[in-house]
Amino acid sequence: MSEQQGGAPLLEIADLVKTYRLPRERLFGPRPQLRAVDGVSFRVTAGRSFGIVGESGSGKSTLARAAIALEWPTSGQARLMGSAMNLAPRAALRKMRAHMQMIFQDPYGSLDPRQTVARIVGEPLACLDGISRADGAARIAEALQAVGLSATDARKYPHEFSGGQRQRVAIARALITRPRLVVADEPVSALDVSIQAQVLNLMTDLQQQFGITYLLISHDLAVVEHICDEIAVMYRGRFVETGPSEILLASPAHPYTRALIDAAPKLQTARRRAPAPASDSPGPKTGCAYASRCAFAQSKCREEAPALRPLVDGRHVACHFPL
Amino acid sequence: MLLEVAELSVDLPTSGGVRRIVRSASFALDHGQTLGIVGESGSGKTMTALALMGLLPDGATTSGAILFEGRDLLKLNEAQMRDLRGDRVAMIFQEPMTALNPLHSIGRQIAEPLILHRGLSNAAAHAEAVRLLERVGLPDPVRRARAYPHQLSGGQRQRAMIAMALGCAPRLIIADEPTTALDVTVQAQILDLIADLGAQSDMALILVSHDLAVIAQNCERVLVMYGGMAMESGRTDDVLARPAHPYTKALLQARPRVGARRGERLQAIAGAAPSAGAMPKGCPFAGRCPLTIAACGEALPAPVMLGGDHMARCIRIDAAERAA
Amino acid sequence: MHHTLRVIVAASAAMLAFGALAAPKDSVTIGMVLEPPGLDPTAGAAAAIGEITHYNIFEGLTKINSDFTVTPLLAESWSLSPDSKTLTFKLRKDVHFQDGETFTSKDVKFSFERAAAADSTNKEKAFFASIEAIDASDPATVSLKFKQPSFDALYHLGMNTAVIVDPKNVAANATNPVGTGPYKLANWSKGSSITLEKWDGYRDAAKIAIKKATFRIISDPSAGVAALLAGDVDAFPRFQGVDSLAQFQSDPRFQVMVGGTEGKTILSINNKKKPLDDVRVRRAIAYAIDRKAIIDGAMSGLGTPIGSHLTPNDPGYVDLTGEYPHDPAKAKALLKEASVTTPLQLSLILPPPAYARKGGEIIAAQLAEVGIEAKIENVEWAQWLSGVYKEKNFDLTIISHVEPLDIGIYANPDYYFQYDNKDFRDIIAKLNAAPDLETYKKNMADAERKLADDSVNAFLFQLPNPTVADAKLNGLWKDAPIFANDLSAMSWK
Amino acid sequence: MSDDRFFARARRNGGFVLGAILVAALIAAAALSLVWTPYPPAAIDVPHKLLEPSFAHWLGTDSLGHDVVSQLLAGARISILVGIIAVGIGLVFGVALGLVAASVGGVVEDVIMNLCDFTFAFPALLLAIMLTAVLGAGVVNAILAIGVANVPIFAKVTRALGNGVLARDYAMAARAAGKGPVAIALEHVLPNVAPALIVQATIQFAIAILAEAALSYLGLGAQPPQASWGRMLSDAQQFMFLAPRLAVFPGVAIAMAVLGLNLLGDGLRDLLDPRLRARR
Amino acid sequence: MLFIRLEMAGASPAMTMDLNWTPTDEMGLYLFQRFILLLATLAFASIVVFGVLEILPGNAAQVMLGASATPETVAALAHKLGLDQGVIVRYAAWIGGVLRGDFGLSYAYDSPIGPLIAERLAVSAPLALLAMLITTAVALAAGVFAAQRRGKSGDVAVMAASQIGLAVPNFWFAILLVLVFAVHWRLAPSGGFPGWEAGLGRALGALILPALALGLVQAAVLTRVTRSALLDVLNEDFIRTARAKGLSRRATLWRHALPNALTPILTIMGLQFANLIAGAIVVEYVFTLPGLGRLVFQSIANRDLLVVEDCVMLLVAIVIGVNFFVDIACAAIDPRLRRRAA
Repeated sequence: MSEQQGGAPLLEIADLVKTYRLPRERLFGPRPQLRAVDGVSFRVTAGRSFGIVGESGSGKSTLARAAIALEWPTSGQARLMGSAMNLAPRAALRKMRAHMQMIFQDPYGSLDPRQTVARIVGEPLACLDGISRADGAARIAEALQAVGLSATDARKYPHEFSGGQRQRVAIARALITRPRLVVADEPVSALDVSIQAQVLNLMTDLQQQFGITYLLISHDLAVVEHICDEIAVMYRGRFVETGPSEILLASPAHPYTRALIDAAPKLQTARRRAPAPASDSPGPKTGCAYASRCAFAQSKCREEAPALRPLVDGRHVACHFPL
Repeated sequence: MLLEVAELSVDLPTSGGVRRIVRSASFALDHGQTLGIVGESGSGKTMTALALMGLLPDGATTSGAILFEGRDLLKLNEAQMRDLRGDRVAMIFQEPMTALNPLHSIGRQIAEPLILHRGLSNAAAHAEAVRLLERVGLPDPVRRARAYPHQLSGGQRQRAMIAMALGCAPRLIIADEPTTALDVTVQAQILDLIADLGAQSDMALILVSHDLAVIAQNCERVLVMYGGMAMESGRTDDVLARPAHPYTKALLQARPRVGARRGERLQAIAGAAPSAGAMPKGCPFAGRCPLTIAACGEALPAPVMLGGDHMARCIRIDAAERAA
Repeated sequence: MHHTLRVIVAASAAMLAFGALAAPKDSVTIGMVLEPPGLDPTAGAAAAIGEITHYNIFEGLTKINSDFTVTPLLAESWSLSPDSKTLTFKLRKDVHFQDGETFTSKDVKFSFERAAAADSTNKEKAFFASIEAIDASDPATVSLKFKQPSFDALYHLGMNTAVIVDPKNVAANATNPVGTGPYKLANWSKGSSITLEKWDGYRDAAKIAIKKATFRIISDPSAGVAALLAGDVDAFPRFQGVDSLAQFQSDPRFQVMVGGTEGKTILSINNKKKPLDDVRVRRAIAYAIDRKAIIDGAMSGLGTPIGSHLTPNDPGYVDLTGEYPHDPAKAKALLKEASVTTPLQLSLILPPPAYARKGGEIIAAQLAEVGIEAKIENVEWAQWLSGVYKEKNFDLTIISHVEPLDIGIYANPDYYFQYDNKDFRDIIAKLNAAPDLETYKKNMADAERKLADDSVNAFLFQLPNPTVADAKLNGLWKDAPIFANDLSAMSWK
Repeated sequence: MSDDRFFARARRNGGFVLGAILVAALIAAAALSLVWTPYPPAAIDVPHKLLEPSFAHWLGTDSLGHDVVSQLLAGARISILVGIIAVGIGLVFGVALGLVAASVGGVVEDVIMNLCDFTFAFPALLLAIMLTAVLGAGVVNAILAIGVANVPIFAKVTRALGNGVLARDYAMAARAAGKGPVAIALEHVLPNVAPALIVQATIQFAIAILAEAALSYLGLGAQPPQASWGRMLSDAQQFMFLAPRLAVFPGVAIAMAVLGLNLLGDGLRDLLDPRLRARR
Repeated sequence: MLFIRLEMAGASPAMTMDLNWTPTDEMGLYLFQRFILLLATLAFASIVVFGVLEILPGNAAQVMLGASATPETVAALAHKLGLDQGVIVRYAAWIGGVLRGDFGLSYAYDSPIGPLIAERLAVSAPLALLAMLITTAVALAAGVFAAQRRGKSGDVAVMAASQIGLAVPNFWFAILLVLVFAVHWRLAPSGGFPGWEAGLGRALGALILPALALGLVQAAVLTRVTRSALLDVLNEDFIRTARAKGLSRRATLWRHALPNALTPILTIMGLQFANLIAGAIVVEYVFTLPGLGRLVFQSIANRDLLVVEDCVMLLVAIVIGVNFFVDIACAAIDPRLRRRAA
């Protein structure tokens, strides 16, 4: 399926921090900072797709953009196949981009309405040197066919397609450089259920066909599990639990993972009540960020932040009292 | 019956001509009951909800009947509808950020229907607003009442919307995708809250959602809409257990499920939903449906009763059962 | 009986008059085009200063009248010494300044010496500098000894630059003028209007009919027309909307008078610039110009053509308008003779007045016919003064020289049109030294002819003085040898 | 958007059609005046001044005997010239500034935008009066003044919409593909901002015509013998009582030209991008 | 739009809400920051105004003394006026004087500029206020009327009228007004200003036509802004919420729609104020009103440098100040705007 890269993982994120400066709150006060990603490390090895789950504002999209060098980390590194992207010269980074592509959430916003499908799909190719016009056209046709569109669609404009077809175009664009890593940020959450299935099927087909490894960002556990071998659960800028999909979802160790699984609506009439009482207030400055929402929180949780530590079954969890 | 909708159709003028957005929808609901309306975008579910409130866009025309507490809402004039809205029928909208007036404090917005329908004084209405905020589980309600919408989180805003809807103790609450904009954990809490409050005061609830699972877990009865048409309806248990309509079936199978084998192919529905401008004469699902025959495209399928009040509009139910 | 009857008749007449005019009108509103920058005529050059203050607030020894005659004002009489160099004035004894000071010969001496002083900003400084000595030993007599015989001294002394000021108040005159005249400044609302009020301490206060006069500044001709029609303004001397005169003439509510001024409207030529230094080119320009078309087009037919730098009412005037008849063919021939390549590109700088702006357009069109392309450049007065007058950066310009008897400017080679001619300077020297009026007139005629012959400038027409006023207003000037509004002469019918 | 659909929709848009007709008339008048006018526009004919409309002079003559029709036709030329150059200046510099602001962001964006806001404090006409006072009156300086006043307007539009485009996922996708900021600005931002710029340019064109008329009316714009509608009005104002018609024709001409451009702009806005809402 | 960003700040990262906010803090911070920016803008404006006008051609001393003045007297006056000093010294002297309330001496009028400007302001300020009043009253009424009847004949009529208003130059409109009201019907004076001492009635009478000429033309723009702002708001979700509460269309309009539409309307009004001041220069010209705009024009003609500088600076300061207050007003109306201080 996929060629093995000796030693170095496909993608390695090392202690990545990304902060944003917020508006001043007091006249002469310092500008407060938001730590969107707060010291996250993980590796994606070729052939094992990695999923990140979390609620809005957890920092998962920032992390995804940092992973593909669309954001510069405040500290830490993102390494693709061993080379740090934030340290690479501009030209080198451009070459590296051929190995990684991205699929976006909104199929309406991710395609330039004033460009033909050929230009859209061919854009990553145009950024590479040494590809002839004829070659390019052939590659575009190939990519379109791979996602179930016809080569003649290349002349059309995005508005001539339905939402599902647009997402296919977006996927074709991501495929055209034959990347090894595709970062997909909520690729199906804007689609209707009936279309979601088409796109998910396409993504799994391509995974098998081209040996693509996904870094998938989603709030939907089922979607992540469908695609990914490994899952990380993110909360307030940090990973609270990581591990192989089956194990993690079957027996979550972190109370937050548990809450996520329980809260996801299921196709059955009887339903478990929502777990912890609601609290949207920000976590305490010290201790576990989830402590204020956690049903199992103890005094230690409010005093000391738990580190991500390994469990026996290959999982890691950041909890003093794992379930 | 609290509410009986019979053969409701809604026509909307667009730049491309008049479009039928809702086609002959019928359903009923009694005090304290919960009904889920599920459908994809463009299925007409939101327009059905707005028709009940009498808040369809300008120029929309309706036919059929909406009997609420014995009166046909479609025959009421604007003033009479106004008296009902916010008092007997209340609505919760999808996006609490935009559904709240950004310039008014939360308390003022919650107090508004109380002043309007209950004739409370400003002070009394504000006090009641604080009580309502407490009831929907917002901590520190006094300060929350003074806050502006942008100072609250999404979940808190939706709680405020619920407090607003509850104010006059309506008989019917229509919630249009109340949790779509929220995180899963918050979504569960909000749905619980709506369910609890409805049960406490014997309010009927219509929950509109694109997510069949949300409906399944919260509503006794379900109405599946597609292309403006009610494809299938009945008790949720019945519909989930024995989906009769090919569309309902496809919908149930298309979703990835937690715990399913990875990479397993999903039962995708081919093609895309028809646009309102290109709606076929017959069944809107014709063409995408694997069981399509020529007759499907010719006339609107009649409702078929399947025992109890389980109904499906399909001329190929037999074939569908065989296929399943 | 007879006597009684007369009294009754008079009384009834008075009553009738009262009945007709519930309140007899004793105020007047006069329109004017430019606002004065200050109110001291001895310090500023703007004609607008005199239009408001002259004869009204400030008075001089003599008075120039509308008919170009000179009569006594603060002087009762005067006499000229046999060598024509000393003028002796007997002064009125009943004259006071508005601050109560008595007017004496000392004030005359002070005023004239101040005007001649080194730091004087008086426009006529040169004239006052030509006074050798002033004898004010007798409070009621003053005698001026000139360096040379002066035939136009009485005229110069009647201008607003020669008004007698109160030595105590000279510094404040620009904003708070104090003079000997019948009116005091009541209010100046800058940019809008200036109001004068009758001064009850005036020596002839009883004869003054108008109690209050408001000068309203209306620079736009059409606004002036509107103001007159709407009755906002009672009189508009030096009215700019000449094209509208016919309309007022046919309206019985209005009186229209068209008189002359001392204004010599000319197309000034930069005599130093090539090829304008060639007299043939200047003559070609003179031939190219059709005065009648200009007067018709720019002045609605008002204005008397002139052929040199003098107006017909001036002493020594000679009609030279036939010198250069409109003859484009001859103009072309002259240009050819001067081997000027056509089209000849020249600048034509136009200051704001209508005679310049509209006249300029017409002249440009006429010059175009003989192969001279005049590029019009409209400028404000300030730009004209700095660019044309001071920097002499122009080819052609149009301007009306309103100072009386100022032909002497041509003797100054640095004057902006830069006419440098020894013969002419000799004529002017003779003119200035003329022992009697006849010689003066003869020399003047020589000077006029010399200018016309050299075609120094193209002389166009005497600036007209059109006045539009309420038909019931008496005492307005028809001709305007100087720009003044003599309020003391005005009254309502 | 395919062309046939554009024209089909354009034909149904009454305002657009009227606007297009008026603008076409304006252009036609200017073009016609280049090759033919009933009389030379600058020809002075004093004996025939202030004539009533007649067969010889369709709209009569003015106070110097200029033929009004000829002057109106030639005046269209100045209006178009001023509009094109002033809008051109605004477009070139404004769009460049706007693109830089949107693309670079941060302090650069703040500085550019604050400068633009700052320029708004100088009303266009005041700026023009100041500039023409410094550089002298004339069409060139009037154009310059109007053009300078246009720069911040285009800069703001470009930057606001450009930021919108840059926030879209397709701009992100272009970055992910390896496109540099300049390429993204030119390939993605500019084409997507273009419809709004076309609409804005039409409106600024109309405003430029109004500004030129006002400046020429004040004597700061076109100089004689150049025919200009604003100058015709200031001349005509002196003859309001004798020949009020002279004050009517140029005014109507200005109003029609501006109306045409505004209608065209509104129509284009509807046709090119219905999401763009009225900005005025 | 000065200082205000009409559109929301670019994609900002989702942030957690701090509930320890206090409204006064936010507003105070906002006020302070806007005020600092106001001062900086004014300082920059003064440099621009001084810089541009210092290179004006012409010589004030020559103008003041007239055509016949000798070069020596001109030089003497130039020295007296300080025109021979360095640019920076003169700028410092000018700005220092202005800060102390001393606007300097007018060359042309030979009198202090302060009272001169005050006199003109007594005409221009009421004119601007009156015009703004007309604009606001007409535009709000017409805009609300049209928005409520979107697409109906009333809306079409208002929009057509406003199109014409946009197309008509204000000075032409002014000329037509004079022609009709002053000359033909004699209902109002044709121009000029009798002064406030002539009585309120007469003074206002002289201002009414100019104010109409200015105000009505401006109203066309604001009407369209009002209508479109209102239509935007009427499409918002919270309007549906208000109707779902049982509020009538009218109550929804006044209580929910209009306050929300007010921010864009106010912002445009602030911008329009600059145009109003520019328009006033032209309209004052038509009506020969002794206003500030006319003073600028006259002073440029007179090369009365200092007056021009003072006037332009004052006009610009007024525009900047008005927009400052618009910003404050918008922030007072809309609590979200206070957050944007950064």
